[in-house]
Amino acid sequence: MSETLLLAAVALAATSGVPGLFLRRTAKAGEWLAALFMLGGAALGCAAAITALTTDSPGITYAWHVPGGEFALRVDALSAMFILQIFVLALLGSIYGLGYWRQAEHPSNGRKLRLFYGLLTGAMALLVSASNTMLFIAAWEVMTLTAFLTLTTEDERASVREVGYVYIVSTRLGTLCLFALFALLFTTSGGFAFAAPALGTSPTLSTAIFLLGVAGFGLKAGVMPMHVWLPGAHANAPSHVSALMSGVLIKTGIYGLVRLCSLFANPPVWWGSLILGLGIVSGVFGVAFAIGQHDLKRLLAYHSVENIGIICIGLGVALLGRSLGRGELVVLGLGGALLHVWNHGLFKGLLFLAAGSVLHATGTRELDQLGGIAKRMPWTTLAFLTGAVAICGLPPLNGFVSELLVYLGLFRAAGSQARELWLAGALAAPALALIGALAGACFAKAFGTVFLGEGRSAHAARAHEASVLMLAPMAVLAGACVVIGLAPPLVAPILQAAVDAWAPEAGLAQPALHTLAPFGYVSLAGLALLGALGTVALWQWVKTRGAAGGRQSMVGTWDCGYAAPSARMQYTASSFAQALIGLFAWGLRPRIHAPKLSSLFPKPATFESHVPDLILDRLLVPSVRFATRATHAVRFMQGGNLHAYVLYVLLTVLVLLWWR
Amino acid sequence: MHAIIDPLLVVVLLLNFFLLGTSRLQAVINSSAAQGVLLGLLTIFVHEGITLRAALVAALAIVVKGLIIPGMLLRAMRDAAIRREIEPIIGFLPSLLLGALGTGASLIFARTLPLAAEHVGSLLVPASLATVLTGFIVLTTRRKAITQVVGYLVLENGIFIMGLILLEAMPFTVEMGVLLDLVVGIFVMGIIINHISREFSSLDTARLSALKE
Amino acid sequence: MTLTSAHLAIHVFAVLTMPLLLVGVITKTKAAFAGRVGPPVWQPYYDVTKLMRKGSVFSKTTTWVFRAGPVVGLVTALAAAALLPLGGHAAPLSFEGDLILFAYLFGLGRFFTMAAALDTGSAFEGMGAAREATFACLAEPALFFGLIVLARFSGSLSLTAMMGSTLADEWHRGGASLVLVIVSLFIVLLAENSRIPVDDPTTHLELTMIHEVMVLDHGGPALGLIEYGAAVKLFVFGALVVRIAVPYSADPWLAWGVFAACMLALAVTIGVVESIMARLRLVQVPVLLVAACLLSAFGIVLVAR
Amino acid sequence: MILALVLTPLAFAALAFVVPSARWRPWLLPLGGGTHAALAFSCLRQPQAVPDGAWLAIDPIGRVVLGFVTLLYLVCTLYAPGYLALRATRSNRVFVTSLLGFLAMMTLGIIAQHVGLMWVAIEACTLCAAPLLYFNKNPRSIEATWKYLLIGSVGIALALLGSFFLAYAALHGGLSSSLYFADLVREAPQLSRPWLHAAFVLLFVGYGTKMGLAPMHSWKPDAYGEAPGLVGVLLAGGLTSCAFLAVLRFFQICSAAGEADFARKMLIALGLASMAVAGVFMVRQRDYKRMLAYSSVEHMGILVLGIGIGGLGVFGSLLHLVNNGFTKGVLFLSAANIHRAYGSKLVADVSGVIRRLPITGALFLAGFFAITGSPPFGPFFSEFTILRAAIASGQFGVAALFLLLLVVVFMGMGATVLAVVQGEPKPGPNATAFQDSFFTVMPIMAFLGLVLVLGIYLPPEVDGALRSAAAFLENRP
Repeated sequence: MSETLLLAAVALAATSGVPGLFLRRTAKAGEWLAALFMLGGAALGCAAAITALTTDSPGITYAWHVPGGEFALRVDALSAMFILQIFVLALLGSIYGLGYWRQAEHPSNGRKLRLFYGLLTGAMALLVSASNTMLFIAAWEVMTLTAFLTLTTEDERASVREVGYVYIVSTRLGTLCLFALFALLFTTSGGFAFAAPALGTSPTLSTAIFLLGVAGFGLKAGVMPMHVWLPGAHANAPSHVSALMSGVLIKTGIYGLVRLCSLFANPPVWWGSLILGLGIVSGVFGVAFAIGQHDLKRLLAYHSVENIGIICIGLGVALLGRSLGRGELVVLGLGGALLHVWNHGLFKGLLFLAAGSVLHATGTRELDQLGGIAKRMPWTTLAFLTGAVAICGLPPLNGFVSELLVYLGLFRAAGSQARELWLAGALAAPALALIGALAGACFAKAFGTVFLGEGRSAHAARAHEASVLMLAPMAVLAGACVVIGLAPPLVAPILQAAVDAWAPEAGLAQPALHTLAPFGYVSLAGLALLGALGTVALWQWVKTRGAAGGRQSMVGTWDCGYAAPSARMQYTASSFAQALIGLFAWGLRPRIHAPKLSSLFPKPATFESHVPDLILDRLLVPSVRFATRATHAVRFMQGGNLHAYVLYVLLTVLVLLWWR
Repeated sequence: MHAIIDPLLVVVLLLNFFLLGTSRLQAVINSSAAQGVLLGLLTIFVHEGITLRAALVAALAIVVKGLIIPGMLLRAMRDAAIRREIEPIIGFLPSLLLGALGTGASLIFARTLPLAAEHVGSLLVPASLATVLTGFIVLTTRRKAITQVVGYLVLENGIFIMGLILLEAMPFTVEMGVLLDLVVGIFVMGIIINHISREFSSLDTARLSALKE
Repeated sequence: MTLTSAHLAIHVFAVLTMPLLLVGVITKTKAAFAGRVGPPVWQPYYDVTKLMRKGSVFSKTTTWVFRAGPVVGLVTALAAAALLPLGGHAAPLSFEGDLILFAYLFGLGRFFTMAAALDTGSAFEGMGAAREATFACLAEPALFFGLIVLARFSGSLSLTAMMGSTLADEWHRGGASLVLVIVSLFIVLLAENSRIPVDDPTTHLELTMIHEVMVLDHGGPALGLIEYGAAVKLFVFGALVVRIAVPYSADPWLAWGVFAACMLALAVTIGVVESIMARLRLVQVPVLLVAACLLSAFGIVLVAR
Repeated sequence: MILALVLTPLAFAALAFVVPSARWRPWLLPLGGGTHAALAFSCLRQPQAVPDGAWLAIDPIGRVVLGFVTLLYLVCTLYAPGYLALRATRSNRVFVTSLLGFLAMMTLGIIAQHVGLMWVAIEACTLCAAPLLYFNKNPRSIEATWKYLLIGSVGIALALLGSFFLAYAALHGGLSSSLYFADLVREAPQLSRPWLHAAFVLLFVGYGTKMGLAPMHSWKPDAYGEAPGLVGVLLAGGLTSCAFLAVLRFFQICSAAGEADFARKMLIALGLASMAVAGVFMVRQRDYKRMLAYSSVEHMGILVLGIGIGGLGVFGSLLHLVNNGFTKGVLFLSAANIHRAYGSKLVADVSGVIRRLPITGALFLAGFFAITGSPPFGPFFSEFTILRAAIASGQFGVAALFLLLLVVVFMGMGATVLAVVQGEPKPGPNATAFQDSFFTVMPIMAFLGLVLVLGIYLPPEVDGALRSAAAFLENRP
């Protein structure tokens, strides 16, 4: 039932851009039809997911005439979680696009964008419900390619082409890892279903399967150090595509990893440790790199790396729990990871949409060009603030709930006697605290520089509030952040179902989620906090503005006696980050171009600092350049000399004759 | 049987050396033609008793390899107005040495291959391989396009010697097809050589190196 | 039931009234060290009351975020106080995992304080916010390392259980770890509450300040809220350190007295530290905080060994 | 009936030679191609037994290759009239005649059941292709033709020597030495091993030169770079397939003789070498047509690699033969359109094809994704099957190298293709007014459609034919 619904949803979503192709370039109907199709698709998709959450389905199978192929779908609770998220974000992005990427403003690429956007959505939904590995990889690659094509919507810009290339190459690397993974899985399990390797499989092969999965899915998810494509891609795509990519596309990597791990009933302890370690590295360095960014969307992109890190920490805890027979760790770790998948989709989608509104209104993503937008775009500001508080994991919003689950898992691990567990907990919990504090710093910086203070340039002065079509999706996302944050018991059954679906056949006894997680108290505390905030705020409002003798006067900002302050003298994003960058300089390797001041009255000088991506800009690009130069060394082989060519033939004969 | 064949084969080998050592184009072409005629003769002697088929193959080989192809090459040479092979890539003496080395290697290699009783001790296989190698040496060291065609021809001659052993194995039509292909091939090469000399006003293949990485 | 209610009432009373007293005691101690009489210990109460009565002056640059800062700062501190058991008595709100909420509430307060500072568009306040953010990043892991030690000892993830009557036994089992944790948390306390040697709350040079420079533009009731909020925060951290150091809970009523006395002693200690130490150079603060992290991390190693 | 497959195109060739109108002559191509396809498919409908001593027959493997080649040729000829109309200044008499002759000889090469006959046919193919390469009649194309002809002839000569060695192996084994493939396979165990080994080396190198396996591939970038796009397709898809078929047949003999391991070793070595060489030369490739040539080298490598891996790899390889051929059709023909429009083959002069020629650009990009093994296109399944075979047979090193080289190739090819397709169109010095039109785009779409169909739905008939061909090759009943 749910599979049939899903197929219909996929079909609708995937074809949402098609009607527009048959309309004139300037026709408005195409975009509205696309959104309408997407609405239908999303409704069906959500229905499919909800059906799957409530009833257990055996899945459907159609014959598919390709080698090894079988059109086998099964929507279990795990898939359902991802499907819900995919369709909700895709629909909201599609509505947002009506205002953000209007056909009238982008006649040359609007239709193309919507076509591939729809296909991308369909492919993602298909892949998270595929139960045949061939179907999975086919959907996976369609997703990858359509993501590339949506990402390079503005391919006339050189920067877009560059990140497009980095994206397509890294994603191909990941796909090839998956090729190997599924080939191995086929060899060891004897089929194309997602099935565990047969009993006698050597541990080396299982390890190879796992590592290939980490590499292949990790590349898609953007786990550090495999994140190289992510910052540029998210920064340069149209914002609702960034929201979709960051919100759900990278989560397909997490889905793959979770699905793959679900096959192994007894993973070695180091698997969980590896995932946990990668999670810590991604989390800490993701946010550290984010602090160093000047580009609002690039900053958000690095936060995706960070949040993927948090998700991996949760998954790592779950794997450790499974290896060491600790059911409660599985529930808390995986529950936290999966809820964070949702939450990150919600608040990161919200943040990208809000950032898109800023970009749309001001024409720049450069933090130090912005400022004071709050007065011009109050609703966008509120949306961004909600997203910022949520992404920092602060109560009473949704980010806190999922991080709380992960923390509970980590603290329980830290209390254990097993060395792997207490070490993991004792390392990861403070790391997560560090991540949270750094994220707070980063979003204080981003929110403060973009929305608060005075405008720093003409760009900022141009800002105007976004249209309703753009605000409405943001409102929905912000609402979802608040609802999950204040009423986590609502999502508990969904999480419980998904966690149960993760267990292999002979699973380990797992306590129920609601006995482990204090969702009711979180809800209570959140509501109490909001109530108290409201009360004090009301008091303050009455005090300053009300009739009871409240007085207030408006003056300029106190500038410690300096006579002529200008907007340019505000603390910039770079200055805000400077001290933190200094603390992490050993890992970030920032590039600082400081002027040399030589005389008592130096000439005007500029100071510049930026944090290039360590892996991409400092490691991969130089080494690829080196390898390319190395290939030039063998170019003489094809030097146009016929004699040499004939000689090659002769030598080949001789070598092969000798070799036989 | 060896009594007739082996001396003829020795002549073929000597022609190989002559080819490698001379710089005059006409001599090169002529010696390849002579080789062709010798091969035709060999066809007759290689088997006991002269069959109609062997005679026909021999006649055709002599006509094709000894007359038609050299004729085409000589004409191409006249059209392009060239006489000599300029200094080859590795020099005449080194090419001779290489040829000797190749011939020696062929003798050794042929010994590792088991032969049917009637061919044991015959020079057929080593001569074939040596001639093939000579063809390769000419192809890889000579600069003129025409000389390279001769190299190819010598290569084909070497293969033809191998084919002599198998005269019965190859159906007549196939044998004819092979020869026809050879003629057409050389003909097409001739046309191209003609164009090369027109477009590049030289037959030096060193000039043909615009296409490279 | 009534007994519990009575303890709760005392808890609420202590949280509402005691914080400002601590500030007064610190000031008095410092004055004593300087050989001055100093303002009375009740002076902070007068100050805050007076501020609440005054009118407000806002910068034209600011938005509602600026006004939200003090409110959130105070409310989060109070909420954290509601999670923390005082003197071994159960906190008003307690559940498995409340320690994380406890830590993150301060994060929320800090976020809004920083945002309010940035809202003024002043370079000085931006600078203060940047420093606050930087040092918080290092203080946070130290706090968590300490909490892990306590959680491991008690086998519970709720502050009330962690700080309950069992704490006294834990001194026998792992006193060394607890000492390390106390030192570490004390450093965190100094850093989080902008005390010497991390920050100097009484300096007059904006360039060297952290917390005070962030609130330069606040005045009147808003400043009152901030002062009060800061005092509550100090109280909360103080209560945390005091409880670990003196885990007395033999007699519930006496425990309140011990608690109050210890809090005052802590205030005196802070005053002494502030009097005898100089403020560290800003670049050395991270070293101090990393040292705090390492101390409590070492604490974990000692218990888990 | 079978003979008609060869004679019909020959008759059309003769007709083309005598038809005086240069305007109508090109239409003989689709006509000839269509007739040939119709004839071929009527022959192919049922698998036929190979009669003893038949010169011409369609065995299971020939069935696959013939069906593929005739389809490839047909779609190519649909492109020809449009293309030749654009090049009306040149005489197309020789071109059209050779093209039809080429078809005849390819067909002969596929259905020949005798070692010698097959050799004659493939050599004739080589010769027919020379005038096709030489169509542009400029110094570069002369050079390319000369290199092609000479290296091709040397290679094919080695193949002849190899054929003689094989015959001697039979003779020495005391066999009748009939040189029919069926006989050789049947009597393979008695073949003399040293001769068989030497013969296989020579045949593999010889026909490998025709296929364009590294390091005998050197003619390929020059020839494909200078040839008209449509000839590129026929060389890269047609001629190479015939040569591959030859390699397959001799591999079959080897494996029937119990010497499969010996042959596999070489197939894997040259297969990987081809992929490596292609990868190296594709990186920073400045000429997008030469890039396609290296891609062809790469895929020839994949073909022999699949055979070398064995097991499922044989099936994968045969499937890849078809997939690769059709995809090359997409790439070469769209590259030809790009070349027409920009008047340059250099990446430096060409950009923004997607804006200048929207359909061609999209097709070129799709072709790139297809050839690099992205679903939902056919090559994905064939490449994956080959990988699966490598892993299933425990050849992990080979599998790892295979994947690594695929990445290198993807990086090289991707950079070039994306540079050409994306961005703003440059006003090049030689740009023409060429625009996408029905005749220049429709055949490419047809190719892409075929590739897509093979990736979404492999018709059971095709699947069956491929499976029986694989079984036939491995001498399984």
